[in-house]
Amino acid sequence: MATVPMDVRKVARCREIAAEIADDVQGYIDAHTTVGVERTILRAYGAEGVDDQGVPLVNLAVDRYREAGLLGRGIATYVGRALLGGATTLQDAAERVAFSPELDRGEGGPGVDAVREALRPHTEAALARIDKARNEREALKRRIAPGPTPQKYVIVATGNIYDDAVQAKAAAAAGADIVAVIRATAQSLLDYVPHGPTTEGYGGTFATQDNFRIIRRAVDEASEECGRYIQQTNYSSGLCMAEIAWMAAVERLDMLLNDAMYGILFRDINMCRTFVDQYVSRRFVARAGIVINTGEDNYLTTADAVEKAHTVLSSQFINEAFARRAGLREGQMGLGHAYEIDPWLEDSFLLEIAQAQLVRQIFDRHPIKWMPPTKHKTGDIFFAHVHDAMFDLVGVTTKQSIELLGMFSEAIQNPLLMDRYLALKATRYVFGAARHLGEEIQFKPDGIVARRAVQVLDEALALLEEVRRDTIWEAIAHGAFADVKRTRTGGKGYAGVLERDPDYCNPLLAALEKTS
Amino acid sequence: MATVPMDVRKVARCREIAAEIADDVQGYIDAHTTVGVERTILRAYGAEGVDDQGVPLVNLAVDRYREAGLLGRGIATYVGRALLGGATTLQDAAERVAFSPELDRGEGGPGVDAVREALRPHTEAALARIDKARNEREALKRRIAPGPTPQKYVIVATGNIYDDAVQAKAAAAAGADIVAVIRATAQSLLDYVPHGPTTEGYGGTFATQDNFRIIRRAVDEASEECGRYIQQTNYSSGLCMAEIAWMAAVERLDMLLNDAMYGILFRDINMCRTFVDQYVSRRFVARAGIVINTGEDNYLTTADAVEKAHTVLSSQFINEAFARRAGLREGQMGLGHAYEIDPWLEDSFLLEIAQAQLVRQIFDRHPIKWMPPTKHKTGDIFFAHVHDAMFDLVGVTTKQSIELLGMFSEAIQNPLLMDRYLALKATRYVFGAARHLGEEIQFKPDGIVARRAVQVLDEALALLEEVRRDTIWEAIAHGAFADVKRTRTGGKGYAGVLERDPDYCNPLLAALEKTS
Amino acid sequence: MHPTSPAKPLRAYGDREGDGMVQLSFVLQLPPSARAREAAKRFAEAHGIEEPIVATMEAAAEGFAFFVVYGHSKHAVDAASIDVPEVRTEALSREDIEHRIKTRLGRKIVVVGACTGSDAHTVGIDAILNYKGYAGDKGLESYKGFEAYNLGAQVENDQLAARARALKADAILVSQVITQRNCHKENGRALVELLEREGWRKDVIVLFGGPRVDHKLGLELGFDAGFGPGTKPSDVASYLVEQLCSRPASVP
Amino acid sequence: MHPTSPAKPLRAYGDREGDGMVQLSFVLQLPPSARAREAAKRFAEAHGIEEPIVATMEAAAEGFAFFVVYGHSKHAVDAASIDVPEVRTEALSREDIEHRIKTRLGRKIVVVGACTGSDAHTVGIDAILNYKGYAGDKGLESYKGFEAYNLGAQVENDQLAARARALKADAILVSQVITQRNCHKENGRALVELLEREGWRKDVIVLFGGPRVDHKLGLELGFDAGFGPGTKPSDVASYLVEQLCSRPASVP
Ligand code: B12
Ligand code: B12
Ligand SMILES: Cc1ncc(COP(=O)(O)O)c(C=O)c1O
Ligand SMILES: Cc1ncc(COP(=O)(O)O)c(C=O)c1O
Repeated sequence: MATVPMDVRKVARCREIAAEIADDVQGYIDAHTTVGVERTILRAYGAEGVDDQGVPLVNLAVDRYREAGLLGRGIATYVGRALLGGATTLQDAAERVAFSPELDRGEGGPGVDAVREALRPHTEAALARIDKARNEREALKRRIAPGPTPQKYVIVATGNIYDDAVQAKAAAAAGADIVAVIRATAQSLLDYVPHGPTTEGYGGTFATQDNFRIIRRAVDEASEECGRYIQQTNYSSGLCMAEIAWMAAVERLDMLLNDAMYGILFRDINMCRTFVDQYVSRRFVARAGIVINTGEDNYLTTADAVEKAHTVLSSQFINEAFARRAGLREGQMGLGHAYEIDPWLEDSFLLEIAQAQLVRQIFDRHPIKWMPPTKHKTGDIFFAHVHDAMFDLVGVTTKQSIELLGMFSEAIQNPLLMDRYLALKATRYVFGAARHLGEEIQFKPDGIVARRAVQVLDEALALLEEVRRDTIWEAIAHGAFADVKRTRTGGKGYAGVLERDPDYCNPLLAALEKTS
Repeated sequence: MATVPMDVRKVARCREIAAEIADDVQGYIDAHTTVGVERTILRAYGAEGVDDQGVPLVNLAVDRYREAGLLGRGIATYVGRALLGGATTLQDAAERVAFSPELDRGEGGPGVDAVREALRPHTEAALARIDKARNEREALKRRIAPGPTPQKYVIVATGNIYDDAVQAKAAAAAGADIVAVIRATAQSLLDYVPHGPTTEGYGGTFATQDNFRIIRRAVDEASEECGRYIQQTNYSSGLCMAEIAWMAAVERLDMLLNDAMYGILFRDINMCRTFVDQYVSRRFVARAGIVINTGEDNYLTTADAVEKAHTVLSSQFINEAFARRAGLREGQMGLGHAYEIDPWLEDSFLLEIAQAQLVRQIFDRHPIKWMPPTKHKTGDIFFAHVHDAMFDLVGVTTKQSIELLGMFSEAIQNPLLMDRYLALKATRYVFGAARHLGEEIQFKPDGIVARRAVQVLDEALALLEEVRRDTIWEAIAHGAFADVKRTRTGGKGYAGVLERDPDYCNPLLAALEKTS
Repeated sequence: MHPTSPAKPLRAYGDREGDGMVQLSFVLQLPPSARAREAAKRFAEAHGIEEPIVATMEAAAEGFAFFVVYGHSKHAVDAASIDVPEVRTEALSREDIEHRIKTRLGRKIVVVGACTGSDAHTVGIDAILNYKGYAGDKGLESYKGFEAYNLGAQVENDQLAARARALKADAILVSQVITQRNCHKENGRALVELLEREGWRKDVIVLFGGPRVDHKLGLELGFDAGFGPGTKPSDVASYLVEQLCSRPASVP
Repeated sequence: MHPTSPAKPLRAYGDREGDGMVQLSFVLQLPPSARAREAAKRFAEAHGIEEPIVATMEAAAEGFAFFVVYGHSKHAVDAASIDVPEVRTEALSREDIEHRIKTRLGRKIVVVGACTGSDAHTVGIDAILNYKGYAGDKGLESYKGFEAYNLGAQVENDQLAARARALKADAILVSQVITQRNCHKENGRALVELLEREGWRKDVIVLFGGPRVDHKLGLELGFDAGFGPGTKPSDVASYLVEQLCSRPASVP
């Protein structure tokens, strides 16, 4: 087996430190909520609909109470009180919260216990809805087995959900195991989730609940036709990461791009906001049995992949620690990393192998997500295709779990039908032709690969120690990850973060927290 | 180091058997000559020119004596006698041989010793001409060092020598180390060498002495411009293999495709003819310091590359034995093999590595020639490019010496400028990115790669034993190589084979034979 | 051929129906520069490619730039109206083939094949004729109902014709792999003309095959059929059976 | 521009001058068949590609065939007559740049840059502005003569304009990487219009950059210059110095 030296004590040490880093943040998370979290709870209880401007009911309700300075007690408080106050259904209660002439200032009337009691059947129904989707997935996967690992993950992104459905099926027919619909460029900064099936979007197609359903249907058909369970994924990221997580849970998505820090670093979303949102999103993800894909691959697009390789590893430990605190099992943690070293660097292939294998060994029970070269891609599609093939070879040799296929048109446009077909074909070749290469070879004990693996782990440990010393809030402010600096109160969406009142009420979240 | 198990006793045994196989043939060779050999001798003495039909003087002279049944004494006999009979120069003598009103029946007049004596200065001049070119090459290579191995070999083939020169320089600028001008489809069956610079040819450009010179000049310029010695190669193959070898020797080509059996198997040239011709061609090659490239790669285009891998290895032992008998040093023996396994076969990449590494280890002092996939190429140029990249990776990992770059347009046409550029670029990437991969890895002692290597050597040994038992004449008749069957007296050019007279005279060949 | 299907002009399909996306790559004899990039753009536009993106411009050699261009082709083809001759062969099983030859022809079908001219590529004709066959499908030699003669490569047309005549061949199979400057077409046409000159063209089925061959080309050159890449021996066997064994064998 | 060079129409160069060889690949919404192959051929011909060879036809998905076609393009471009604006920057050394700013301008050049709209790609603008720079060439921040403000990504045009005005910027640097449906052009043009509306367009140098940008596009959209792939910070510095420090600094 092609293993690299790995000092298990150092790994354990990294985990301990990451745990301390996450615990520090967890204290903050447990004392706060956000507009996104509260909207998610409303949605999960079944509230739906938009007003004539297209503003979702959940936004109207939550914004109303936030503006009134009342959201610290949790939107559930007001929904429960509306139910107790005579609302016939949960939807009715939500509408009263949003539109009732009088604001419920929460003074007098039923207390927290009564509210919880009133919500109990709805809380159970909300959980049941998630569980139903999960059970369906599991049953389907028992009937139609997924393809072997590395699983081939491709992206569709026409902007039009109906075209996306065509492309998704085409991709499955050409050999894809996982289909992602890329989101429109602007979506992650929207503080609401668009509604309905959408047919326009720059750089991708909006993530909406209807769109999830449309792709789910197409991909289920493809599973039947191909005799291989095809997985669907999307992004639980941005200002609505928790809402999208819930939508994905009930629409039976299989995976989600979901990272504890991506929004902070790459979308300039406020840290406090992101930390709280990621936690709640992951509570839903955990319950739904969805596999997350973290975004450490992105670090290597802004920072150098050789110099900053260890930042990926440190961040994976932190993402793991956060995920654990949200109840995710290791089998759900698709930690991300990438093949982003300058291809013209001598022995770059060896360095890539070292990192890929190290990550594989450290996170041996995790469905690792392996990302292709992007940054060094140019418009030379022929060269790019070869570059991707070498990436494929590392993927199969080091036994990555989920492999996002490189696209030779990466530097030009979202992939065309032809690009995906050719990527799938080339990958099928490399995976087959080198199927057992990983079992066949060993690395020289003190060679380039081995030394590199040792170095990256050492550096990751050192960085984790620094981050713990400074706290992650400060570390991010100093540019510890991705060469990007963000401040604690800067960035988008900070206004949507609220301290929880002492009588904060969120029975659904509490139920999810009990699960783990 | 990525080595495969190799039983040195078996290898030694293979060499012994191959020696016996070659010795058997060498007996035949030493007792025969051919029209091609005799023309070569005339050329080497400096005879040149064509008649008004374009028929070379050397053909006129040799054919005249062959038709008269007098060639068994060697054309040198008549040239020497013409000199002694008053010819003022060697050219004059050759012209007399070709055109003198009276045929010299060799009766009476000066005997063999006198002839040899008369030819001595010419023999020395012929050798000096070859040595001069060799010395020039060596001086040039000392001044301008060649690139590192695997050396990147590309083909140009416009049909027009002047365009070829442009392409050759372009290829060098794009990173090529070795440039081959592919010959026109029909040339190897021509029983004469065309004359002058040529501008028309199907599938390639004729190999003529002027064409050699034109490319040499272009490639020398490229060497200066690129600061890297660029090597030139062509084919010493077909009915004129010996003549071309001589032309290449004096025009300072660096390499030649030259195989003991290719013409038999792939051009249906008579065996007797080929065996004699290859020997003499290699005597010139040996003296000239040219590196030959043998053609075992071709076997895998007609036979299956998995089932018949061992035939390549057996044939390499035989080619080596023949080459040794012609005075070639191991450093001149570029034994050929190829990446021709069906890419869709599981673990095909492992089988390719096994064979490549085995050949590399067995022929460890030989400049092994590594040929790209061709047979399984289709018109999908994108896939083909990836297929070639995997081949490149095996090349650099197993440290092949000379690597002919795969072309993604292989199934379509002779390579275009763009195809070569892209091949060179991709290869540069793979060679650099995996520069030290071979030093880094080891193969599992009893794994797929190791077992395959053992199997191929075992099968090669068994085949060699069979060939020895049957003699190579019979073995070829049964289809031992390339799944092609040829009979001893069948095929083209048999009429050009002659038994040597007891007083056969060939002082130049004798001098070449003394060298080793 | 499909008279009912409406004429629907097809554009290239990149990501959405009708977007016309195509990829064009080429070399121009210009060093890379802003001017060369513009030249590449205009070159693409001349082909009817709209909004071309010059994805890359690289120095492929001194004085030569290599380009990859993407853009929206404005062209469309009306696929429904295209009438392409296709070899109409019902794929028969080995048993069917043997059975029909036996019962309807009552003797072996004699075929003579070669790769002609200076072309030395035997793999294709071997795949059709020799026992081993192609992709698991055994060659004509493997059928009891066929008598197959494979003359190999580099066979001149007159030799092939003479041999076929001597053997009273039912069919002549010509393979052409080298296609440089259309030499395959010339070689193919020359054989048909030779047979015509010799006056027995219509007494024999003549098949043309190779990687750049299709049925249409075969017909154009005067053959009875053309076979391209991926042809299986059983396709050829089925075709010949259909042509030669259409009626039950006339009782001798 | 090169009035002396004769107009020589350039064809694509495959293997020989004038052969016109190009490679075209595309997908048609047709399953592979003889008809589809013919459709691909005609599609290629519609582009002016003669003697097209359909090198491959593969099922890229149900009902979709992928094609690679080679052929001889009949089109030519007259490269000599193409007049492309190029940024005329004499590449200055770091010393020269610093020296000229000091001696001729006598104060720092203030630049404000951002990646605008919903575009979150900072790498390009960072490469130009930040200390680290690009491919070993340090960014404007590293010069004593520059005062560089990098507002990062997802910056709205009005924010950028306001900030630049507040800082009395000499130059505004706009990066646009997302180009889907030409949103980069819209975003770029909108900024220029905003500056015009605000009445200070001519008081500031406005530069446009990104992977799909060239000088020509920059000018078209109303910028002073456009910079494309591979731009180095020193190119931008040289350009700005040339624009702002053409005369010795007026003594205050
Ligand atoms: C194998 C091969 C060789 C072998 C041939 C061995 C042999 N005994 O056949 C060797 C190494 C000897 C060789 C040599 C050369 N080759 Co070569 N060779 C190839 C290669 C790699 C594969 C061809 C092949 O075997 N295909 C597999 C068979 C099964 O496919 P096929 O022929 O298409 O046959 C199928 C169908 O077309 C059909 N079919 C074919 N014939 C017929 C006939 C009938 C009647 C029917 C019904 C069906 C049928 O059925 C078959 C099964 O499906 C191709 C590149 C490629 N990947 O295609 C180059 C290629 C054909 N060769 C080429 C060239 C130029 C040469 C040389 C001239 C190069 C040189 N100058 O040295 C030499 C000289 C040979 C000569 N004079 O012909 C060029 C031809 C360029 C062109 N388009 O004209 C190619 C395309 C490579 C290239 N890009 O340069 N070659
Ligand atoms: C890195 C990257 C990212 C990173 C960005 C990190 C960051 N903070 O910048 C991350 C991972 C976050 C990302 C996300 C996305 N990306 Co992105 N990304 C890339 C990638 C791989 C490289 C871009 C890059 O950094 N190039 C290197 C820099 C140095 O080059 P450059 O920008 O061209 O800059 C140079 C010159 O152009 C010039 N220059 C640039 N700006 C300026 C300005 C001035 C004034 C001057 C003088 C010069 C100048 O100088 C620079 C140095 O020479 C490209 C693909 C590729 N290989 O090009 C895709 C790509 C740009 N991304 C794309 C997309 C669609 C997205 C997403 C929208 C995908 C999604 N739906 O999730 C998201 C969302 C981001 C958003 N809203 O913008 C598409 C854009 C398609 C298109 N043509 O519109 C691309 C082409 C990939 C693809 N094929 O899909 N991406
Ligand atoms: C975790 C995560 N979220 C989101 C994205 C990108 O999408 P957006 O910026 O639209 O949220 C990525 C990009 O790879 C990612 O890794
Ligand atoms: C030794 C040798 N000679 C010649 C050739 C091909 O050229 P030709 O058939 O024109 O002699 C090859 C082909 O690879 C070869 O290996």
